[in-house]
Amino acid sequence: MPRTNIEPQFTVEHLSVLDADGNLDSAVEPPIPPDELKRLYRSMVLARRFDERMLRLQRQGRIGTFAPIKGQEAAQLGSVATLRRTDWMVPSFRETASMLWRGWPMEKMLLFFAGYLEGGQPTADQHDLPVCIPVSTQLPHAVGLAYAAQYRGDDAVVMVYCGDGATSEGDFHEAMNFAGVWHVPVVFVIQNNQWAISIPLKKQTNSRTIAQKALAYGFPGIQVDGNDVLAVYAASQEAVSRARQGNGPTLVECVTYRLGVHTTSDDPTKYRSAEEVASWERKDPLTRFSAYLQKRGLLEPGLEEQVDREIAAAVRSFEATAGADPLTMFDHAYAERLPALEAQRTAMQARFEHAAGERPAGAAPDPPSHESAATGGDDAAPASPPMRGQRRPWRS
Amino acid sequence: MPRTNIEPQFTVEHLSVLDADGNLDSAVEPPIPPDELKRLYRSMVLARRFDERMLRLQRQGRIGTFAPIKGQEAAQLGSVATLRRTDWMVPSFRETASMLWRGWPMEKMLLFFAGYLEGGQPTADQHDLPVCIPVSTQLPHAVGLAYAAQYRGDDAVVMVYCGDGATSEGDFHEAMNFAGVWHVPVVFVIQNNQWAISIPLKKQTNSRTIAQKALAYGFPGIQVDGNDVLAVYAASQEAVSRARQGNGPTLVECVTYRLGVHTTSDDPTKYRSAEEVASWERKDPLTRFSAYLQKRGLLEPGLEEQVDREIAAAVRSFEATAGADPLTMFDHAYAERLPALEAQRTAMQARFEHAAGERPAGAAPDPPSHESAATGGDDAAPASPPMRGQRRPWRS
Amino acid sequence: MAKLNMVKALNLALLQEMERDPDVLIIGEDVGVDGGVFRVTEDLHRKFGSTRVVDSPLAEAGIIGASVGMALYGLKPICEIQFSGFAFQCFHQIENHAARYRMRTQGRFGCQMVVRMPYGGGVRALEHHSESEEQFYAHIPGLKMVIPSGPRNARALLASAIRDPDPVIFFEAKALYHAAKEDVPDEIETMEIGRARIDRPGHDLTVVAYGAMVRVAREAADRLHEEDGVETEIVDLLTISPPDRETLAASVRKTGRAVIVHEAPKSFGPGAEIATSIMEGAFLSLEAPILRVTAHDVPFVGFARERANLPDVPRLLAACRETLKF
Amino acid sequence: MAKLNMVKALNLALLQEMERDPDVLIIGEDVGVDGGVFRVTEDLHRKFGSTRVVDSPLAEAGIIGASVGMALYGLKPICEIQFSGFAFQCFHQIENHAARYRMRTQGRFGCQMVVRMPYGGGVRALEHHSESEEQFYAHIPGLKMVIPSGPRNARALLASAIRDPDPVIFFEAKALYHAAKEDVPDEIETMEIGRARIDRPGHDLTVVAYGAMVRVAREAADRLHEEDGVETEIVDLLTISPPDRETLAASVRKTGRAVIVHEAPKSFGPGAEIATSIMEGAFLSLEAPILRVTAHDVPFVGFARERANLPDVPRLLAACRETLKF
Ligand SMILES: Cc1ncc(C[n+]2csc(CCOP(=O)(O)OP(=O)(O)O)c2C)c(N)n1
Ligand SMILES: Cc1ncc(C[n+]2csc(CCOP(=O)(O)OP(=O)(O)O)c2C)c(N)n1
Ligand SMILES: [Mg+2]
Ligand SMILES: [Mg+2]
Repeated sequence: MPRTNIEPQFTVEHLSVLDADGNLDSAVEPPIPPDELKRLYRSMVLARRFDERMLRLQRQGRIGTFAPIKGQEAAQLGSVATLRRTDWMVPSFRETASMLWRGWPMEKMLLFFAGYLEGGQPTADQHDLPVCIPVSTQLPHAVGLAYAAQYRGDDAVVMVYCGDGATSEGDFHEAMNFAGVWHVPVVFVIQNNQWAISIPLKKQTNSRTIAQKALAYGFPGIQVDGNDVLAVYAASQEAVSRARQGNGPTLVECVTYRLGVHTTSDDPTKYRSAEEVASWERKDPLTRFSAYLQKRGLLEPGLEEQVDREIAAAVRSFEATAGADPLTMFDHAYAERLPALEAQRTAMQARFEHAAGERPAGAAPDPPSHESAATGGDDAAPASPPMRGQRRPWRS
Repeated sequence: MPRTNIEPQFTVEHLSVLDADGNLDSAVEPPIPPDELKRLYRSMVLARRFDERMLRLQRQGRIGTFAPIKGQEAAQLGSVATLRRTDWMVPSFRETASMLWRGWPMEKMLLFFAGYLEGGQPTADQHDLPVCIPVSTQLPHAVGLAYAAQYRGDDAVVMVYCGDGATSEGDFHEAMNFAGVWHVPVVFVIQNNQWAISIPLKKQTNSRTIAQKALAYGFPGIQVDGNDVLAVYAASQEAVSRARQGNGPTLVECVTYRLGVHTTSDDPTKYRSAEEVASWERKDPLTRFSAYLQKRGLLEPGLEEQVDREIAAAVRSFEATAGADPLTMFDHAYAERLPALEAQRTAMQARFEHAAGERPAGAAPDPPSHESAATGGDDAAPASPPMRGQRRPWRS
Repeated sequence: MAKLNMVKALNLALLQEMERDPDVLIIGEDVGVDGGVFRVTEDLHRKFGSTRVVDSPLAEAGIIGASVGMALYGLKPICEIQFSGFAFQCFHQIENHAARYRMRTQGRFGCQMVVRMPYGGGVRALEHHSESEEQFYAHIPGLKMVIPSGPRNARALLASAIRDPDPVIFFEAKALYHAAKEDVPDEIETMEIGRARIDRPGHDLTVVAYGAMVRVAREAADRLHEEDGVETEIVDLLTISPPDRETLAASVRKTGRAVIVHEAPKSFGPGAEIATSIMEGAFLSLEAPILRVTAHDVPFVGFARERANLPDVPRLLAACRETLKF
Repeated sequence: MAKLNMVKALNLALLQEMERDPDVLIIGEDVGVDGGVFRVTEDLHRKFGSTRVVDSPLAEAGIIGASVGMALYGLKPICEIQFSGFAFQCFHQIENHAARYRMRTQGRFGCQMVVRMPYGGGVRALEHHSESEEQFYAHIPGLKMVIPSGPRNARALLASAIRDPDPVIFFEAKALYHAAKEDVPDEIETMEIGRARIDRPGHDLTVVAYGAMVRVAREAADRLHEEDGVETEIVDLLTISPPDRETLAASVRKTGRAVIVHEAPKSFGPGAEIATSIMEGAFLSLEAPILRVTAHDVPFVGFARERANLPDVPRLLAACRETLKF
């Protein structure tokens, strides 16, 4: 048999549970307790409303650029909800919903997008990496975390997110391949939202699905309706338990859509049609899930108002945050402050003091973040010994 | 149907034509004219003998490190032979056989491995890139060449080589993905020789074949018996004509074996068994092909002696090459010699002249490549104006 | 002649060079329909179609690697890397290949290509969107490295970079994209790569700057003139590599004092080469140590602290005065 | 106490640190059964097994990226990049992440990891196998950069690097691997990162060197002593970043003259920072311009021309004499 097909053939599955009206295929309905269903829906609403609020804050100049998630709530929450607290969650830059689920406080996230490094600091017991901006670079970190968990004998699973565009980067490939070879407990959740800024999927890759990319690495890939929170949950749960049982990685492709702007600097009308957006608005994950919950009598009244109050409180506490103290920029470059940084810090401090001293008595000093002070020269140059040559002092 | 297989299923084919004894499956025998068959075999013998000769030259210190090809002659020649002269060939660092076929003179290749940049200079009409050492980095170049050919309306095809280990690099992935999206005329020939230095294929990737990696990019991949020159030829021909007809890229996985050292700095006994090597020696591509030619009455007597004479002549002409003139190092850093390089060149030249002048009269000057001269200081500093300050000259 | 900001001026250079030479093409993420995230390639897609203005997959090494291949074939790709902070993804293709192909093939092949990228601070950006990485390219033999300081020289230098037979890394200061407009002539203009400009002549002190820092230098020079009666000579480098050592040395041979200002961190930064080059070329004229006013030696500080990290007029002024007092 | 070459000395440091701390592990291409292409990890695989001495797939960004993840978890990976010429493949993981994670998370996470790589010339190697890229790492805040000059300090510095809570780039001069042997104590030895060594005291002239160039400096110093009666002080940097500015300045405050020697190309190279730092710290003591003896500003020249490109004793001697005559 000189020309033969290599067996077994490779297959990729597609999974969906809810149809667009919230009707259920009960054969694949994941067994989720009602309270968990309610919590999921609540989180979807919170994520949606918080996202909308952030957009307004950005438009008002109160925070900087960020990447809205509208439309991707099911993909994020259906997946992250299958993790334990002791598992690891590794986001890219568009996982507001997943981050909220994992316990990132909204104030912190606002701080982050307002340019404060404080907003990217996980708490000591939090097994989450912060927002990662260079596309795909977080994927090998997840593989390393999973390797380390296995190395230590911990039964933690790592879930890592990226987008459809991210699958084109070399780091995606290297991470997937390492995961396959090392057989580590990691779940790759790809939110295929059809666009990478202005690049549609068909210009991103010639493969029909993202899921089939897993075939190149010898582990399973599955495609799910990413606007169907139950399907995402079912596929993620399967992947997480596969990982936990020592059966290696999985790629979960969530087919979804970014309903809003790529980031607040983006104008999507330049590259896609209103009809396309409208067709996906009809598949809104919140609408579908709420229709399902409605049928099951699990919808809570007043949910929107509740979460809005929470959001309002977070925004208030964010806005009450003191200005950033520039001097702390020297604190975490290294575990210890190096002598050169100590010198640069001292010089900065002197500038502030000098600036404060120059002000007319009684005037309040600017907050350090608005310093416009001048003081003598720069830092780090060790003091020179007394002059040896002869030099003409300036304008002597 | 909530849980469905995505159709069509993905398949990967395996192709072989000759068995280990040179018997033929005539259903897939590519239609190669007898003269071409003879030329192929002659090239295989030449490549084998030249490789062996290089190994001896290296052991004698007459050339530096290189990567022998023994065992991979069929994979290289079966593929490269399907190109036209006007097509492009992009090697990695182990394509001696392909390079010889494309007309690289043996002297030049020896010069290259003796540390002379002159050995890496293709002629003006040669559509070949030189040896590329950083693994996989040549793959996107091939895609760019193919794009350019298409852009210009030329019907050239690009064939690019890499190894099994190379498939792990990010650049492999990015090149394959670009090729798929751009649908350019490029053929990726992967010589899966089972090892990347000491790393066996199963530690390199968890995928069963390299061929299936093409599924991730939406174009065909095929696996062939890489020690079967006719199978490699058949698969490559199919891929090259697909490319030429505008039907996009193909990945051809040649399953082969590196019978010798990784490079002349390597000791393969550290990581693989003599039995493994012996089992592959029984599949030697030359033996199989010569058995087939024997049956067809196409073996030429005295071939070894012929090619050995050619090789000997090339080695003589290599050894007659004049020493490297260091001053030429400034000539091709940029299209024009920048002022700073002109200054560095002048300083070097002054050092040589100074060194020559310092020798006792009558003594022959060292060749420039063995210079050990000293002359005043360094280069590039624009002349200072007359002293203004007062300074103590050294030891005044 | 039209009044253009830097975005429009760069766009004009691209348009005219593409009209002039069919081998020139553009490749990058979102350079097509979207016109680039900063709109520098706006409308070119409409004019030249998607084979000449190529929206690539999201992969920087692929962009540069494929462009190297195109250049080897004889095309003249202009690559856009969306932000300089993402160019380390393709740094190996730049260093291993774009910079070396001419040398490796002893002149048989060269990489006539431009790699454009926005760099620098001042736009309230997230991590990797405000850093200044010029030093990394300046140290690679085989490359040239250009940073314009205003619309007109940006346009002329970009045209020259596109025509340069060697690979040119072309940094565009984000803070200048929409800053001042300048008169930019309609007809094509080029400008020699490798030449610094005397942005303002003076005899008391030399300030070396480039990119967005030229504005800071100008403001400091104004204040030194007004408040201290000091005449500052501003050298606007324009080309980082190869640096115009003659102009630097000549200025300091005249003034005897120099301050260098850049957004990159100080240690092992571009200021070190500039300072050393000045010392080599004007040693006996130096009346004071050359000072560097730069970002601090710390990673990204967040834009809430950016002003305190990047050089500003007060800090530059203070350094100038310290130098003058020495 | 045993007489070891640098390969064996490094191997000893790895062995002892791995015995000491179960969180230390090794990852790289061919570091396992093969023991590394230079045999620095020889036998460790046998002692610690393949989960602690990890043969990775051929992918540098994967190696560094996965190691970052391991470090975030609390392990202490030691990565081997087979040659420094292949580290640009993972440069983004180093610059984007290893160097920044502590800052980004304000101390919550750090990357305690070492990235070892052989660098430099002198071994008749093909392209990408003999270059010197220290400058690229030295300019990245958040990293430390170490280059030992002999077996004993290599061993001690590697142990310190492994224990350092911050990421350390550790360059090993290939030319020194099998050069001189030294007495290396059996018990664990560490050495402070950030401190230069006075390799040889002198008062007429300072030569700053590191890695394989220290040998060149010593030979030149011997000849200056014998032939010119000049006493050269050799500063062996050992840590490139953060540089030991105090030791550099103190030496030149004494000698008044300095020559820097390194294998990296000159322009925007490490010598520029060293020179500038000396100028900042010893301006008024400087009797002559600081000279740099380096590779030329050209890409890889081929090993047939390597000797002419890299600094050697005659060239260093000439520069020293020029400085002394100034
Ligand atoms: C390495 C890198 N290159 C470019 C960018 C700029 N950029 C930010 S998001 C983005 C598109 C990402 O697309 P996708 O992966 O589909 O994620 P999505 O934005 O759709 O969530 C690009 C190009 C980046 N952040 N990192
Ligand atoms: C980017 C890069 N990393 C590492 C190396 C060192 N190296 C040279 S060849 C090789 C193994 C290559 O394996 P494979 O791709 O299977 O090709 P083969 O050597 O078997 O022909 C390695 C690791 C390199 N040349 N380039
Ligand atoms: Mg997307
Ligand atoms: Mg191989």
